[in-house]
Amino acid sequence: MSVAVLPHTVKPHPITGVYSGKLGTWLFLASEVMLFGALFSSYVLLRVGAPHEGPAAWPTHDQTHLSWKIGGLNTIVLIVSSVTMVMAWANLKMNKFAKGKMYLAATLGLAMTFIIVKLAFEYIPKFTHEPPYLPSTNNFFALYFTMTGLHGLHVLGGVIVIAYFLGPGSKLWHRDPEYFTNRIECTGLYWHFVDLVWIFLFPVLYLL
Amino acid sequence: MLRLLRDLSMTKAGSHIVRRGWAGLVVVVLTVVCIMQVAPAHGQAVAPQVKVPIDGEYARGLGLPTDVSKHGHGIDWLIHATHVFMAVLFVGWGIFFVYCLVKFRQRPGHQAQYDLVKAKPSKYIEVAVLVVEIVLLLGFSVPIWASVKNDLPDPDKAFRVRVQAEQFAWNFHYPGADKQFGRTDPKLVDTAINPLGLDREGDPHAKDDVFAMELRIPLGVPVICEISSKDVIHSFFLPVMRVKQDSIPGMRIPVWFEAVKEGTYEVACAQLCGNNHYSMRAVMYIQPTTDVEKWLAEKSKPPEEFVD
Amino acid sequence: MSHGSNDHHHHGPDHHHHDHPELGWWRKYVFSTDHKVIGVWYAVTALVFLLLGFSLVMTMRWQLAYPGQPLPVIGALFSENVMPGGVMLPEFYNSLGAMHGTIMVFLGIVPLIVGGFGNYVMPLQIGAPDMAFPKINMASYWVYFVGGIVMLASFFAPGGAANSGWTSYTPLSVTATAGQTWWLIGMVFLITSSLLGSLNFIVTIIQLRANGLSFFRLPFFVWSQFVTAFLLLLAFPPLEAAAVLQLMDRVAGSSFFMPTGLVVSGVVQSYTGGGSPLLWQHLFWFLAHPEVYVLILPGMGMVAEVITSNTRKPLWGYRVMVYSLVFLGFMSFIVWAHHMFITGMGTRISAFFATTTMIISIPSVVILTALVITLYRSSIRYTVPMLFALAFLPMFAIGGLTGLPLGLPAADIQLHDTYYVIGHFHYVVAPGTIFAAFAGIYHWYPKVTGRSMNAALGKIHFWLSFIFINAVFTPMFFQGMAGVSRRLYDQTLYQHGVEVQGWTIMSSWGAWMLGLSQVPFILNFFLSMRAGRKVADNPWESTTLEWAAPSPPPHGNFATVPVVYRGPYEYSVPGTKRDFFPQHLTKAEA
Amino acid sequence: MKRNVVTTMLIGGLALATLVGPAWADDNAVIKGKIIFKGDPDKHKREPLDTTKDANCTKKIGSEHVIIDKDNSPPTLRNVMVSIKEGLGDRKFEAPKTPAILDQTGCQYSPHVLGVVEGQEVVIRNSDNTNHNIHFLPKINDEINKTQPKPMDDVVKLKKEDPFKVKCDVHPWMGMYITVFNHPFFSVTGKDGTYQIKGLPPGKYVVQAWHEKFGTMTANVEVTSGATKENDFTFEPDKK
Repeated sequence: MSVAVLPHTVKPHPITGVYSGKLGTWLFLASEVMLFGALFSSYVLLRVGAPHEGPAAWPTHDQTHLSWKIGGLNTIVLIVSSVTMVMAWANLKMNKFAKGKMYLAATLGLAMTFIIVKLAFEYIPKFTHEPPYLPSTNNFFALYFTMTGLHGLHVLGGVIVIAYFLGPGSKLWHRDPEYFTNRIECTGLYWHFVDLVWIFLFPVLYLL
Repeated sequence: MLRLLRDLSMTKAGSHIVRRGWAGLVVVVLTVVCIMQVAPAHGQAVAPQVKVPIDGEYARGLGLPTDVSKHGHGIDWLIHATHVFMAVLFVGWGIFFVYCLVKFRQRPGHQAQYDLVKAKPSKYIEVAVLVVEIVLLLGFSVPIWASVKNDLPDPDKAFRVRVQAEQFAWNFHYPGADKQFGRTDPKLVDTAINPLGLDREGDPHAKDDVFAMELRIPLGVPVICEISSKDVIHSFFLPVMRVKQDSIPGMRIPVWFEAVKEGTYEVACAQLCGNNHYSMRAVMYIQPTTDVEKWLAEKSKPPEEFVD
Repeated sequence: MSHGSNDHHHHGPDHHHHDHPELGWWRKYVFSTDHKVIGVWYAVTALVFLLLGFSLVMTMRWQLAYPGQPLPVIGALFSENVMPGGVMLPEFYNSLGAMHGTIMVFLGIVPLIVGGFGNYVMPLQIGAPDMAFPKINMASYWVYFVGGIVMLASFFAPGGAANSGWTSYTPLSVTATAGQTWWLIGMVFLITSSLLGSLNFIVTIIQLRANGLSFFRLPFFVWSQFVTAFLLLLAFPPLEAAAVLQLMDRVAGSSFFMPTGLVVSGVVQSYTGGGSPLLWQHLFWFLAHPEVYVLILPGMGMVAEVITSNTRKPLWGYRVMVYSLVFLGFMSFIVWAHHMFITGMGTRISAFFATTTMIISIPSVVILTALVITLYRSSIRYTVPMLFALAFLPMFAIGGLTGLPLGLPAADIQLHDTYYVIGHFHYVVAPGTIFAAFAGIYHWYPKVTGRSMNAALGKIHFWLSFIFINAVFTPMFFQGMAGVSRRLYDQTLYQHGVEVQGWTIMSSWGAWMLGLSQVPFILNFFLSMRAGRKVADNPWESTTLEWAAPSPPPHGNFATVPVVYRGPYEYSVPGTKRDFFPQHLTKAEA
Repeated sequence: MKRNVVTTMLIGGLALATLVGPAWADDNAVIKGKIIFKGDPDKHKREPLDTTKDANCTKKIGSEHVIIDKDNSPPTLRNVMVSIKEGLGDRKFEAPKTPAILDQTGCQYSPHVLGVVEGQEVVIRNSDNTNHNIHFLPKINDEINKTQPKPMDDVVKLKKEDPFKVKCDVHPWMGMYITVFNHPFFSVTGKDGTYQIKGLPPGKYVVQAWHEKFGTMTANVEVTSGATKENDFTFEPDKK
């Protein structure tokens, strides 16, 4: 019996103009928007409703113990990583596999840097501080750890994906370059989203 | 066995019964009626419980309990009107439905028609439904809601009670003669003698405040209940007063009503609040103002020493 | 996840070039990527969960009917900690209540009508060889399965399963026993599963429709799945966020939902405070109201399929119905706060949400009317699926209509959180959606197995279910009217509870009888696999594409990729020999 | 590491106890005395409790957190838990076979202060024809939050712990305290305000008196074999 090949997995659909993977990624990002959207609206609601004095009061800038410098550094790191991600995809599109891989590796490196900076200069000092700053300290820290933590997990997910495409995943290039390129494009979409979330998180948590 | 059943369903009688949609409906109605006849007979088969005798009827007409409030009739009217409207829709719709079931059943010489009917009426019906709903909403629901929830009476003229919910009891806090509620503090809470955490030493207003586990309200005087909670979300429900308000920790939400009939009624918790949610019941006494004041005066005296 | 969506491309096509018979048993049945196998897995698992959820409630009904009296026979099977001497304890009652809701909604109905029917029927109806992402499809099932296991395991957590109701209102749920943590973790799994599933559905419907199958030639069922998928995709993430926040409150001691100065059973709580209990309700109902439509829309879809096929007549007002469907889906995002009228809402906000609620009732009315008008001048074939589909109409009508007084804030004051609410939404999902699901099972069983289910057993099953399901839920309206609050372990503590206890008893007996009424179905379901009458590919003489595939369809579904020439419901077309005109046949072939 | 030391000590102690057991055979010394209240009793009046929430609670009951018996001279204090705090070394005592009973009758706990031995069975009894809820609020033991919808018994065993509160969530006024010891040498004062700790091995002891509102007092007492030592405690809560 003959089995039909699943259409539009590599080549875009004639009408919709996208291949399935891209559409799927966009839909996934839509749901992600709802996820972080809910968290941001919770942030607004809790901040507006916070009591004016007492331990539960919303901390002032110097009480938040967040340095905009470290946050800013991480912001730059992520933005650059987005650029390298695009470069990786563009090079693959132009059939420059080695160069594409190089940029991909750069993205991976930057993503790692982000995580390391986050842990070494922000999380760990807060936990070890006397008294420690924990989610139970007040709702600002609770939100800070929840939102950045969730974002951190997304970064980690990206790291795993990119690492996979640098390693075993890259075999696909030799079988079907367009495929591989598409998959890098989807990863890119996801990566830009993670970047974007941080660009919202940074001002909300560090500056406002 | 299965084949036997299959043949059974092919028999004339079998197929006759199962083909007729309406036959089934009759069966349903009859059965439901029968069970209804049987059921109430066991109505009182329950665990023994001593209770203060409660006034009022609870299963009349559509089933709404007695209404002893000034605003309640509006709510009752709305509920009844809505149900009449629903009944009209359902019956009218049902007649057409059953008519189709019978008239257009598959039978020799009967053919479905491909071209669809121009059913203008359906559009009119849908518009009508929307109109009626909007009328019910804007014409009746919203005004009632506004008067019940927003237009609070003048606190000085009203009888004020603070209702503090806790797992699993209603604590009623009366301001006493000075009409001022004393300060309360979670740290002062003593589950046995001071559930409210009243600061009797620190705050002069607290001196004459009354704590009780029953709700006593005057007849014909607007009553303001300020609903709050110690721990989780409860819901302050006076079935006969057509009053329901969630009690939410960290908030103090006022509701008001006016009793028009003396008697002894129930306070219920309508929101799941933990293991013994069901036992979170209090008694409400509606009495002439003088009696309530006498009771309050009695309660606000320093308690007699208890000797065993 | 994007990893996942890419991952598919990795193996996608070459995997499909494989010769399928080579696949080992595990890859073929357990870790199969075939949408049909996955669909069956989904359906069977969901049916088991439905049965379980129903048994939970049958146990509870004894305590409700005969409070404080030992449950005969079965009571002895439970541990002394939860049912000493066969008498159910309130804490166990609450666990059962919470888990009944959770299991029925998240583990039973949605997986059955979306995961099961959606997975199996939808790709066939659009003439696709499979889902767009077969691996994600498999993943979504197994994630759902794990979620289900976690939920079940929670019964053995210290203090029993979650007992704060399926709505898990804070702060109660935050201060509740360990079971609640399990519940939250289980929910995260279930949410992830439905996200994977829903985006897969949307992509499949957009990308993989057969040639000529334009959007307005899609069967109504596919449309319902399409809208449902969007609801799941966009409504579930906020609940996921909420679940994460509640986990933080429970595990990390944060105070998202904990206001300042809580005193629980005389103990001042250690929470910093400053949180908002209502935040949870907003996040929860923002999901849970669309969820209500997730529960009903696919049901409507299935009913539409069955009705058209058994009235031998095109669907009346197909386009209008589709528009209503989309409108419903959209509106369902802005009505959530009508679950919260009693939380102390001002006139303006309540009026706004009441208005949106009134507006959302119209499309439902439109769809119902259209379905009924389809019967007019038709030729009704009283097959078993048709009986269930027809029963769906009045039952859903009752469910919908009784929503009206609840949507009017003033009337809601009296009816909110009473049995009236229970009656209302159970009429929507139990004799509504579940009857639709039964219709679907009887309708598509021949496609899945190549054999038809026994009609006689089916009709017995239908009549008994129909009678007793009404006996269960009608009394609840009267109880609610009398002011009996929901979730009461023993309503006879209240005078108004005693007065309507008779109704409770009737409802309980109805529930147990309803349980018995499922025996013929279960027998029929399993016996027919072997003994059922062998049937042709298109036993109901229907027009939609799934009937063009062989029964049961092979991996890859269609021998030759079908091309579509006309709308989905071309029945009794004048000038054709037969009274149905399949979508994939040319005039010549017909 | 630390734990190991402790365990070895325990085991050693145990061995010792069994070895020299016979030498301790005459455990018959007694410590007894009064718990005297000095101050103004009227400052600590008992209040009648409002039990109207549950019509099944017909018994008239009063608050129990401070009960002073003025008729005794000097006035004595009820519900004081007197126990041996130190001086028993590593000696192990097995739990009594007879269970300790925590009764709920007339919507009131009896006793109001209960001492049990680690591992001893504690019977929680509902003697009222109404719904009670047992809510243990301990620090070391597991929290118990169980309902007794009708007359029935529950049995629990507890680990060593300082006094913790037990309350009923259905009848908020109901409260009592449980202390769990690893030895049987304790006594709770009653109407006469006296306590008596019998069957003590001879030795030097630190005796502790605990009251839920007035806190703890300790005294050093030495008893010789078979002797009876008097030792009174005087609580002066109002003296600042």
